[in-house]
Amino acid sequence: MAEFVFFVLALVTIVGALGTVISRNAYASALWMVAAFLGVSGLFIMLNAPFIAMLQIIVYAGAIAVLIIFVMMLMDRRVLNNKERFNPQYLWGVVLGVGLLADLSALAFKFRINLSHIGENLTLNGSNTKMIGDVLFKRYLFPFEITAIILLIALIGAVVLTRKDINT
Amino acid sequence: MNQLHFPILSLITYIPLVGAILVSLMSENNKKMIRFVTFSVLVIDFIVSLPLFFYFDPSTYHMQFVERVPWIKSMGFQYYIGIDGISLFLVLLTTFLTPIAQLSTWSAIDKKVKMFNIVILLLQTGMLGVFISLDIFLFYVFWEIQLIPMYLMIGIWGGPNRVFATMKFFLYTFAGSVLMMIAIMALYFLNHHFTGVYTTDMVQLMKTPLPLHLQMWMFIAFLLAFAIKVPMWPFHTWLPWAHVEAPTAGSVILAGVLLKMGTYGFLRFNLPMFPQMTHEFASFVVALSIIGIFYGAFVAMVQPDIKKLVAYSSVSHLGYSMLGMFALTQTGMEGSILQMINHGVSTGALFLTVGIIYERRHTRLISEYGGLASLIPVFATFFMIFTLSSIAVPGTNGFVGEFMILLGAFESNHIYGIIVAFGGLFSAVYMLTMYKRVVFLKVTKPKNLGLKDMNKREWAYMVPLLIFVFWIGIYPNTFLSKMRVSVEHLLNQVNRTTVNVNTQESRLQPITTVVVKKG
Amino acid sequence: MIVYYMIVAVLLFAIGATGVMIRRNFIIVLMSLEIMLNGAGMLLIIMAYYLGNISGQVMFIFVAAVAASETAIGLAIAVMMYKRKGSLDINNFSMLKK
Amino acid sequence: MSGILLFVILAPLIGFLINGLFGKWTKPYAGVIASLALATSFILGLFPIMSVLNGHIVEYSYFTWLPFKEVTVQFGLRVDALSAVMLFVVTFVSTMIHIYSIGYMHGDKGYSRFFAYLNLFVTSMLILVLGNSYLLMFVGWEGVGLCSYLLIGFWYEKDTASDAGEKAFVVNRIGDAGFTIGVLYIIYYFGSATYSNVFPRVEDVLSPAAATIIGLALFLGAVGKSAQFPLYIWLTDAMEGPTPVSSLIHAATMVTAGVYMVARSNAIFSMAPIAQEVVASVGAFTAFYAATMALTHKDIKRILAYSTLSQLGYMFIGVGIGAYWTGIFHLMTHAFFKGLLFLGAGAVMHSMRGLLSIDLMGGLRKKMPQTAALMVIASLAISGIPPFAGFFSKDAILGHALEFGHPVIWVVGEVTAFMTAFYMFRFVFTVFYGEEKVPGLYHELHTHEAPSVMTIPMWVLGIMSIIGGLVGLKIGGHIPFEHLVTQIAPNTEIPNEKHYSELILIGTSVTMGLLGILSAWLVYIKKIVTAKSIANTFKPIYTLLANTYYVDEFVAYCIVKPFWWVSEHLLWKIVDVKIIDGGVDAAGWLAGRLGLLFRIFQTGFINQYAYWVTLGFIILSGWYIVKII
Repeated sequence: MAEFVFFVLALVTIVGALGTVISRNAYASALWMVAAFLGVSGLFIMLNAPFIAMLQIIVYAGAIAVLIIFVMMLMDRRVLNNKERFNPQYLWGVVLGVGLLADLSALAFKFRINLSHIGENLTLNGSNTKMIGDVLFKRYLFPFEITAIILLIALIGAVVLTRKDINT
Repeated sequence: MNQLHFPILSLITYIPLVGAILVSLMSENNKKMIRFVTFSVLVIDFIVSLPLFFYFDPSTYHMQFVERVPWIKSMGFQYYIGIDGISLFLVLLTTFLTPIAQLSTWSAIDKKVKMFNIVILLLQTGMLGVFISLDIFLFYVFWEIQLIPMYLMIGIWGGPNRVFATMKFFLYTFAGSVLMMIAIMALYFLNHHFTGVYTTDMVQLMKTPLPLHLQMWMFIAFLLAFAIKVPMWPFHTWLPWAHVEAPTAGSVILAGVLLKMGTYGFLRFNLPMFPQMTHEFASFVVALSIIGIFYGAFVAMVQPDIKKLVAYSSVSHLGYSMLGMFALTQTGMEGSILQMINHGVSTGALFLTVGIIYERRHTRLISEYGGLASLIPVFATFFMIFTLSSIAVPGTNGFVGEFMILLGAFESNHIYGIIVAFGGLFSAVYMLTMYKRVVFLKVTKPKNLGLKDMNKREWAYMVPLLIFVFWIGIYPNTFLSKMRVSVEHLLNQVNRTTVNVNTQESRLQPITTVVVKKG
Repeated sequence: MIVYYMIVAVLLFAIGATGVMIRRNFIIVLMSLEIMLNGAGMLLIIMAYYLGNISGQVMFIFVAAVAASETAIGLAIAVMMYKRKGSLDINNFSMLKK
Repeated sequence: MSGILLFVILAPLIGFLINGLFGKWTKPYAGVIASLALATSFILGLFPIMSVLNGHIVEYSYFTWLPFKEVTVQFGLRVDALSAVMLFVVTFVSTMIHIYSIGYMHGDKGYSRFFAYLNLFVTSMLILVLGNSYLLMFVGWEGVGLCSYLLIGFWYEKDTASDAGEKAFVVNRIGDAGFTIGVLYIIYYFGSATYSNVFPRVEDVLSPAAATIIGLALFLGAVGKSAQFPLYIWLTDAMEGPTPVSSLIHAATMVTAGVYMVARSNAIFSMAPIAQEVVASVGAFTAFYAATMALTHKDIKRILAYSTLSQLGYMFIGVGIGAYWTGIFHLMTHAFFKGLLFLGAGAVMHSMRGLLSIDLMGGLRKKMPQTAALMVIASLAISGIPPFAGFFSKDAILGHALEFGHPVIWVVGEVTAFMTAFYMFRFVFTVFYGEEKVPGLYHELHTHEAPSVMTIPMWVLGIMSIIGGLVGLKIGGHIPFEHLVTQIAPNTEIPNEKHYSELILIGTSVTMGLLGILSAWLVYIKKIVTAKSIANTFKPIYTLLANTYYVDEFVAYCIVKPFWWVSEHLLWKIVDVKIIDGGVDAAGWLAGRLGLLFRIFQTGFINQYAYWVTLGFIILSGWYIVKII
């Protein structure tokens, strides 16, 4: 049974990813992206990471996808879906993509780790979120602060970039 | 050991720096005050440097007036400065020449005067730093510091195509110093590799024997770095450009002191640290310097521009100095050091004389002049004396230096002596031909008629040089006695036979004893 | 079993990369960039599960934060491109060319 | 005594400083100051000469000049037989010439400068002669060369004069290079340069081969300074300088420095027969060669210059064959009569307002009786007519040449003696006897006898050139200054037995002299066969001699010009500018070119940058997979 569920979810994510890349219409590709993110969150659940799955849905599928679609709404439809889809030598792009895929999958196959304690200590007295909270605010407090600053900077950057009076 | 128990060397080096700060605070428009303050700072610096000469103890070869302060402890860098017989006179030459060069610019430079004086003061600090630092890292730092003011001096106050000249000068010397940086780092790590301790103290590095193949590469690196600075024969093409475009003061300091850093570098790095290599490369360097002597003389003969002529003549003079040094004999070495001082005095003076007529006529072409003897006789006599000193006529300083080098070279190999004995002939040819075309003959150019003779200020900076020309010529003992023991020690270092250390087998095997023949 | 998961993550990454390389529209490029980032994040979680170490998941949070801020900046640039040139085609923006 | 000796040198030096530094103020009596300085030096000089005459050598060292490790060179003065003679000659003749030049240079713009240089010259000549080591001799050697450069180019407006000055200095420098090599060898072998510890140890230190090398090197220096065959070209041009200069420097003192040096290092030369042979034969050849050129020359001073060359040749014969004292003796007598000849020529020029060519002059004896008489005395002396000085010294040289087995040199010497007599009296007859060639020239130039300040020193020199010879007269079988002779060259014995009787020697040289005078008399006074006819009978030889074998042109075009061309076009323009400088600039150009190459990657299309990034990644991970895992 798990095999089958995994297969379905994997199929959903891959097709979603392909869809975002290939679809002619920008809105369609946005929706395909959301599908892909949902597929991935499903996979996360299978990997005993329910909190992260939820996070995935909220952050990726929710915030980012909505943000993108929101910005697309601002723009004129013709500009978004103009007919030229691919760059001039896009074939080179595909070849490099496939090459990258081959490389990484070779890495994946050759990869050896000891699977002795698989799936262990992912939960603290039963709850994955508690465990994450505990580790996050104990060992990784400093990176956490840094991430806060990164987000702040991104915020300011976005505001500054889109100010009206930049003399082009 | 520091006889005076007083950081005199640091004082001498940093007085000009303080002066520079002082001048920078003054306002740009009262030029006269700026010039006077700078001049007095430089003169004070000279006076402060005189005790070096009087308290110098000529009986020991150890470094004197030493100051040692750990700088970056972990890396082993120290602020370690001191002088011995070899660097004593180069320091004095610097403090003696710079005020004279500055005095000569009172009427020559009048745009951006404040900047110019600051540049001269910084240059002085840089130059002094090079001669006194005994820590190779500190040496390299000062070596770079003194490059920038010179670059500015030629670049800003220079002649028509000064940008090209100063760019060439800077990049050429900089390439050399990059080579030196690599060699210094190699030395630093190899020293650690053999003695297990990180140190950049020159005196210490002189003692560590290195395997031959490493010695060879480092010797070549230092050789190239200093050969560019000296300049030895194939690396000299930046010198005529730099001199032609540099202002008078720049030329004087460039010829008087900067070129000596190259030869000084040989005496501090190449000879003591890589003895076997020095012996192997001796004949190669001597060949190069002999070519330099004759090549410099031949090309100088046909130069239309006085400054270029004098520039090529310094290639020839320093060829003598290098010949004396690599003859590896006591007299040759002493002659080479004396020749450095002589070259500083006589070529510096020649550039000042050219500066005087350049200020009046704004041209350096020999064809423009003629018959100055009847117009400005006093100038002609000064010019004559300095020409004679650079031709090495007995009684002037040139002769003593050259004869010692000849004697040294002759002692090490008869053929060197015989070939170089004819060198003096060609130096006479180019100097006298130039002198004849500038000073003798009839006055053909109408513009020359209005020339005024030398004013008081020009007398002021010519007479000290004159005194030195005759002092070294007639009684050189004051100089030679001071440097004798240090040169003997240097020769012992060069001739010391270190047992060859091959490092193929165990790495940290202790170093076999170093046999140092007592001087 | 782990290999299949990793294959999925790698596939996601490769498809995202290809999308970045071949698509002309800047927004699509941004989206494929997100796909790539997500693929990388997924690998973290896979390893967390198979190595039995929670840090992977904690790392995913940071990756997500970075992804979000990166998209924000990307979109701001997209808005600027749209305002300046009225087109989102990245080939029009080659001012840095020789 | 040491103070007096030092002051002999310091007096002219002080004269030089006074005239040199305060020239403007001491202008009117610069001449007097200079002559006074010289007179004091001459008088003071007599004391050491006296002490040498009664037997002991005077030597003092004052301070260490060059304290090298191998050799410490002291500044010391030494008066022994040889330098006593030289001291006497130098001081006496230069005093006379100083007095003479007060009159001659009167009214010249550089009056004090002239006397300053003259005093400096005498100082360096004295250092050369009195110095107690080869190095001090070298100092004097170059100092003298420098002063001759200054004095030849005295009238620096004339470019021929400055060229001549420079030529003199450079050619002397060639000689000095040889001299330096000799001195270096001496220091190398003996570990010191002072005479007192070089000459005694010559036998045991030097091998004949080493002695020959040193001898030849020193002789190269002598050739440069005393203008022997290859390096004589500067002497004829040196006539550009004022006449007192020519008479002092280029007749009496400087040019004889070479002879002095060879005589001084007699110990070394006697060890090297080959070197002696070279010296003697070069001397003989120069004597003959110069005499031929003197036969045809028109300019007074040039004739005298060539005659100096040939007389120097004689001295080198004397020194070369080993009879050193004969060379020195001829040097002394030559200083007197050649100095007189030049002063006479100067007087003639002075009154003829600088006219030089002898064709324009004739019958001057009416206008300038004293000068004429003096010139006749000097010419008789130089031609070797018995009562005069020239006869004794020249006869001594030729006699010893025959004694020491150099018949060829003796023959050449005799022929040159004939030619000397001929060209001297050709000069005397054409200038002073016969009628005025250009009527009214004298009146128009109002030529008059030279002022007394010039004629007195000439008379003194005249007397000396008469009695000067008596020194060499054999009274009672031996020469008065016997010990002087033995001290000069201790190890050369004077051959008592004579292979050839006295008579033949004296006879041949005297007849040669008389024959020369007779033939000159016939050609120029009696005009039985005019000079013109002789000239065009041997047309080619005449033209060859007239322009001095085209040597000057040869040197100018075949040595100097190509030398300049090579260093200009080859060394400077090509090697320096193109190759070395070009190489450096090429490095700069190469960097530029490389920069252009890398610009191709900046296409501006963002996706291509993505391509490169991915490609890089693939290669890296590929390498990682293959290599590591």
